[in-house]
Amino acid sequence: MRFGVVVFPGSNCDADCFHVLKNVFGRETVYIWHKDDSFDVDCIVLPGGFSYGDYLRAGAIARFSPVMKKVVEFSEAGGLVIGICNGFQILLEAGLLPGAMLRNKSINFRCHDVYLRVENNETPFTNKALKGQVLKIPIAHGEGNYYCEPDTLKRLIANGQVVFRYCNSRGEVTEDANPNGSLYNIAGIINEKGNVLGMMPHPERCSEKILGGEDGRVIWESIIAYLERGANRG
Amino acid sequence: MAIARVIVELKPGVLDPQGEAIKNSLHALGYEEVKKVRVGKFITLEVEGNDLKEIEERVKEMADKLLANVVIEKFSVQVEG
Amino acid sequence: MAIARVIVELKPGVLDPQGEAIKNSLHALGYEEVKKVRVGKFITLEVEGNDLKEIEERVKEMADKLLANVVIEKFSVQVEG
Amino acid sequence: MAKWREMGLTDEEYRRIVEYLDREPNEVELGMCAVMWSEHCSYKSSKIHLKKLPTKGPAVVQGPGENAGVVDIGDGLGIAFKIESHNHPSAIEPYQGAATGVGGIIRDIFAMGARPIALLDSLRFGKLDSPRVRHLFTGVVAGIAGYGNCIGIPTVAGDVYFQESYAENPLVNAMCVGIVELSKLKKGVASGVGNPVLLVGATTGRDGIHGATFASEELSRDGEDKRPSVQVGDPFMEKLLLEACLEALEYGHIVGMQDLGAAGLTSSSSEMAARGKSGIRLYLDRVPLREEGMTPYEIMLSESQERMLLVVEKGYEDEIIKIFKKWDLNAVVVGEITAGEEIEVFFGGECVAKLPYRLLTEEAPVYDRPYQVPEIKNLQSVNPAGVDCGEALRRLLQNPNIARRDYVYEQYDHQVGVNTVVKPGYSDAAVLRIKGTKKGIAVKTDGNGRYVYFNPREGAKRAVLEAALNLAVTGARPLGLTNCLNFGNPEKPEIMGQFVEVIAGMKDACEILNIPVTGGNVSFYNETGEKAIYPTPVIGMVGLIDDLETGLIPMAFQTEGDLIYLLGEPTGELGQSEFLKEFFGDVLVPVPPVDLQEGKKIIDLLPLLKKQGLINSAHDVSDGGLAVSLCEAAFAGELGVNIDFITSLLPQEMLFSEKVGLVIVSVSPEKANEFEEIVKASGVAVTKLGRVNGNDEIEICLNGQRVIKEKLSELKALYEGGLRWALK
Ligand SMILES: Nc1ncnc2c1ncn2[C@@H]1O[C@H](COP(=O)(O)OP(=O)(O)O)[C@@H](O)[C@H]1O
Ligand SMILES: [Mg+2]
Repeated sequence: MRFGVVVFPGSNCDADCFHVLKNVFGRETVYIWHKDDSFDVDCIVLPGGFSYGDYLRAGAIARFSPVMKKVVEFSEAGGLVIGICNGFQILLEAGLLPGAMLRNKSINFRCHDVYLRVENNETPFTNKALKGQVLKIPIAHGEGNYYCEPDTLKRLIANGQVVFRYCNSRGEVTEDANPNGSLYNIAGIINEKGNVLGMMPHPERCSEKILGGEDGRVIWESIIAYLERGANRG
Repeated sequence: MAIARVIVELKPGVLDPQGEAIKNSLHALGYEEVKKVRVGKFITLEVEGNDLKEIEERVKEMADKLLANVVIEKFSVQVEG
Repeated sequence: MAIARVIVELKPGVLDPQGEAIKNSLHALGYEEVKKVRVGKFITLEVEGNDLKEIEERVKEMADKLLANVVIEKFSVQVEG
Repeated sequence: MAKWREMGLTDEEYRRIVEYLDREPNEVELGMCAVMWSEHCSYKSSKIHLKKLPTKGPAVVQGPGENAGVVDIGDGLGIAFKIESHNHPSAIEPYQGAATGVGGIIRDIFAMGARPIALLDSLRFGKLDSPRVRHLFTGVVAGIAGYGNCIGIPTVAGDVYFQESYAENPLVNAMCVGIVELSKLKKGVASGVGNPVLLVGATTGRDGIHGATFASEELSRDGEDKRPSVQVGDPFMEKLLLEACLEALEYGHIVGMQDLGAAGLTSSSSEMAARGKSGIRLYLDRVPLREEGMTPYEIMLSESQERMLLVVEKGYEDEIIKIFKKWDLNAVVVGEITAGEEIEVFFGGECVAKLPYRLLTEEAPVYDRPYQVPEIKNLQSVNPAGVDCGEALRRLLQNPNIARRDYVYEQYDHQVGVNTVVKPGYSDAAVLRIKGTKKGIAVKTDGNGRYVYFNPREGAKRAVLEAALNLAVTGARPLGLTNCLNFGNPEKPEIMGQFVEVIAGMKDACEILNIPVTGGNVSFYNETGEKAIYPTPVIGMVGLIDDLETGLIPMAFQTEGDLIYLLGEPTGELGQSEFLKEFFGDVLVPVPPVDLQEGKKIIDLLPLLKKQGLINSAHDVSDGGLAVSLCEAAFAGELGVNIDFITSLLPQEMLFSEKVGLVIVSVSPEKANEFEEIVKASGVAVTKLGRVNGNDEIEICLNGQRVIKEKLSELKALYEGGLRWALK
């Protein structure tokens, strides 16, 4: 089982994801340079950060990196792709996931813990979680205000594509618990096929006890369990 | 050399948090008459070439591909020699 | 009700990292003809009132105080009824 | 006006240049001299005083004089750290001023070969009731966030004060901390005749020309056209630059590296030349420019951001350039090392400047400016007995100088890098783990200018002791400090007097606490009109926790029933406390003495107590006094307190004096005896204050009399709302 962490110019959580997969979970992990047009991995991580400074719109320029063509092919072949924060934004810009990100409702960048409710635990990324489980995971973003057309939202809900929603510590999805104004308190969605996940919160930041929380582990553990079951390789 | 100006705006109906924030600040400064604020981008390109028609086509392509995200934004292009 | 449009642009000579990044990306997409990109803001205000002259004055004030950062930016205002 | 005066040189300084050269300098040369002889670059008013500070210690690997100081943390690793001011630019354009300040200090750290792992920011503004101050404050915070978040270095700690004296002249000091394998430490030296000199990173524009001289003048409101054009930060570019420089260092064959900060190419080339005792020849035609028609004068003085100068072993330049190209960056050989001692500048085939590096560096003037030690006179007394303690506590908790600072640090990505073990707001200092070891480092900035203004010497001691205690309460042992000395115009004897006294106080504190100074920065001319800011030495400190598993002390109360103790002797002076200001205004009453000896004992004691498992939490007493500190530890642990002890002080003095050097700790009841014995044996005064409760209640009784009884949740709401309300 091999993980690949894509490095775009301006990625800054690449090393963090790499560290967690390699040193915390002991999995073979490689960096994939944005100019690379081939790789041999089982799961791709599009990490957080500010690819190309996020200078036009978050993720807008990165989606044209040579590597993204291959990421699209990989995902079409069923390979697992997880985009975290900026990685999520890139997936949206690339059209691998529906919708777009707006500025946070508060305008400000926000970095703090949030609670997520697992809405769908039948995905490669959440199979180790319980449905309705509440996870405490930090966010750090200025543009995480998820938006899509009403029809798209309906479809997302109907298909179980909404994987995580912002909630309070008791698991209630409320307006107060929504840190950025996201539609339907959406914190993470998956594609129709179920192999591409985008989420704003950072599971790699809470996968070790010393950092004050381990709720992020369940996502990595789910991916590992899924891949261990010998599911298809992209 | 031609100058192309691209205006990128949020589609009507898409929430504009930045516009809201500006409106509130304007109210706080006493400009109560401002009822709505929308913030878009104004992108100026210097483009080589003489055929303004063709340039406009190309810039529209650029806007469609990169400069605007058509899920949430619309754009207009204007070119002058 | 009047519509005021404010264009805010960086003063010439002020570094525009956004513009640079967009230019490089356009080149990578094959739009080599683009020689320079500058990114500004396009702000649309809905303002109550009928006296366009006065509205223009007020909006200029707003731009000067809040909408533009006059240390590095310049602005222009256009009002229509 | 004579050309040199326009550039900020005095007639006497100009005369010395002519004498040294034995000819008149041309315009380019004069510009180079003027920036290098500016206060900002030459430290001409501060140099002789800075020499008095202790700079040596067992952990010091690199003291002052390099791009950053370095301390040894064992395992072959070092921590590089430095603080710098960006006050003037931030006063004019808060967002970009603060952003470029952050960018500048980051470059200093990776110039040493260190990977930046944390940022800190020390901020001073006027009072938030002024719209302009709110604009400055929110802009500065957004600028720091904008730069730090984008480049991906967590901003983990800092401090903020709002005092009238900073209304026109805010202070924005940024500190960066990096980690380096000591065997790979780099210095900013130029040597090896024939070695190529590379300029890498951003293109050179007209921005910031004469920024250094600008920083060496008072802010005047009509100085519009004299202002250097504002620099815009490009954190994306700097991220690439950072990665490319570290990759190039890893590849090897780099002789020296230095960032281009104030005075741009002029200072980086001459400082590198001076350190390596070499000459440098520069060909300006090769410098990648952003604007057309730039003159050699402009190119030599440009302060465009996100650039570095590298000296590379001859023959390896192509490989190094390849690395920068990989990161889509410019990298150009702009010159070479020569045998002489001169900086020679060529443009269009002509030599446009030729100056010995000595003239630009060690020959820069040094002044022993006249100074007058400020006298503390007209001390008054106040009678606080009439102030209701509950009311005082409620007001203090929401005072913007005390209230929770989450408005600030929630805008900062403080977790990127996955090292932040103690996040901002969770303790006095931030703690970062050192991956691959059991160790952690604690970092914090401190410096309350209000105390320094009323008593510069004691105020400086206070700043050092407070920073040290803020580290110690996390279990850390302080290793070294960097300082940013923000003052008014040094040509005024009373300002110079403040400076001299502050140095004396810092020296005392560093010596007694045994914490060496590894570097720093001086920012003079923080004045508008006739009004100088409070003299503000900001102390940035780094400490080590040997084993995070066993050595990390939390700030929060941990368990219901734990006993609460106070370490250190409370003395009750209300001088310059927030309480005094809140209820009596700007009156001069005695400030609490700074007991460095006792402070030292407490700093040594805390890690020891933790290792023996005798304390469960620790938090020092600072702004707002004992009552506020108790609340902070209670809020953090969501546990209440019942306090009841005997004191001869008035309740208001006991609870609201801001004497530095007091620490509250919580102790499991069964460990109380052992704890008390060890503390008493160490000679530290200790008072049992009360115990932690599980109710929603803050209750304080003194001498059997109840003086405060409040709901914890209500007080917490005030503490959490205070700063945001003040911004509304
Ligand atoms: N400007 C800032 N940036 C980041 N963190 C800050 C800033 N100001 C304060 N903090 C954090 O808020 C907490 C309280 O700070 P402060 O009141 O200065 O503590 P202390 O009184 O112990 O010196 C600390 O964790 C500190 O690092
Ligand atoms: Mg403290």
